[in-house]
Amino acid sequence: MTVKVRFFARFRELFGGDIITGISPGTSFMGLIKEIAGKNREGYDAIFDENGAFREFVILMKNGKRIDCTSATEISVADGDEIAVFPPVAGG
Amino acid sequence: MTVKVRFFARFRELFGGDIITGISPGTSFMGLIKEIAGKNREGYDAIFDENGAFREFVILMKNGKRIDCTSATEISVADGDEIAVFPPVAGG
Amino acid sequence: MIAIQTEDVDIGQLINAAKKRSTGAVVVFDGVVRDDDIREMDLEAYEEVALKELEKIAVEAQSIHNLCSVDIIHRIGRLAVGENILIIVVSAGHRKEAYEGSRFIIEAIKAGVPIWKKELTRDGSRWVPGEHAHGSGAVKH
Amino acid sequence: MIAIQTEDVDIGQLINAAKKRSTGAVVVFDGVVRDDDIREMDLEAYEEVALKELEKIAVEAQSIHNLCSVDIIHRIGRLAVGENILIIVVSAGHRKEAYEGSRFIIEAIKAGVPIWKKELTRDGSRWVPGEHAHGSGAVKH
Repeated sequence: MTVKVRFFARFRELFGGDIITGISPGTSFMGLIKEIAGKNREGYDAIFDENGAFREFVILMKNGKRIDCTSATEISVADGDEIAVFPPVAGG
Repeated sequence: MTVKVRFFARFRELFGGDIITGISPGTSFMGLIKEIAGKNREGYDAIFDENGAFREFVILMKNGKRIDCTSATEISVADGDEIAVFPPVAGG
Repeated sequence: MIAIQTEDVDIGQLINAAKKRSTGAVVVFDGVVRDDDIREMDLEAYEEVALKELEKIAVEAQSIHNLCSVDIIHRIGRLAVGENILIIVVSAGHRKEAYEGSRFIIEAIKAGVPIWKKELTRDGSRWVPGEHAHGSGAVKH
Repeated sequence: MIAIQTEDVDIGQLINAAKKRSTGAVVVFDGVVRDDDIREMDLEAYEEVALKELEKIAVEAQSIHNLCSVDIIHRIGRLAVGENILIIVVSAGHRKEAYEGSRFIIEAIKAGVPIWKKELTRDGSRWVPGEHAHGSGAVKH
């Protein structure tokens, strides 16, 4: 089972863009991001606060749809999912 | 003493554009327009109502500045003045 | 550029010229002859006065809305459906100023600049009524 | 035309193509790289998602504001001061719809489309903070 995790903007600079990773069944959205972010202290701190919760400004998507940060522990990821993590948008 | 009276849009069609006319000293704005308009029944009716007052929508200018219709009897015209009479504007 | 003229203008060129170092937003308004069952439109202006009023409106808009630049070109004469009637190009540091400045200008033109339009239909013609259908007895300007 | 691309576009051509028989007003918004003491700007998008969101915004704007046509071109990559970042061209029967439709689109883009800008200054770089600096915990979309 593999998923693609995409980081953008400042997070891309910290994590290096797209990461394709194997996951075990039942892995939560939150669990997946923590596992990846845990390998990079600066990146982890950019995304999570001191209590291990997503920082308020972090935006999450699963297959192009926004996911509420507060439900990230309940939502699990499945084979082939595309997960995106990014800071506030600034287009226009 | 001569003044130039300019009609625009529908009024131009009725009166034929610019009219240069001699006036006697002390002629009022209202008097001047009535004199010119009096020669053209349809034109007169387009500008004046049944009581001989300017129709509400008529716009008057003297030398490029708007004149309040209600003061047209008090304002006199002087040699070289440019008077304009036109319907509501519709530019843009 | 503030002008009343029969010729069309190159909007792309106006946009390029409107960009200053401090420009973050350019807004263009292009008023077009709409096919309200008409063949053509005939535009007439009290030119000297209309030009002065456009210049006054441009200065006001620039100062009120903090614009980097203002262009207003109002065409007169015979125009076909789809042709440009009025082109307003404004630039500003930020989008809010640019949109509001542009809107300020078009509303001021509609309200008070002595220009008239006649629609030429299949069987005749009709003068376009102004949006502010009151004469000097009612208008504050 | 709805696109996210590195190339610039010809705004004059877009305006001409935006004119339909029922068009009375075209409004163009052109977002430009402003010289906030920067050399250049680097733009990045979550392209597939951003494109879909631009398409959704265009459809919404068209229906809410009764537009004849909508074009949105958002550029990405490296842009110099004065270059076009975002071009929105809308046409409508009347000016109110055109202005409001245009404004609706830019505000929706600023609020939710996954695109980011990095300003390259003389001594480094900085990410432009979004105007809506909240993540999914706070945003309704």
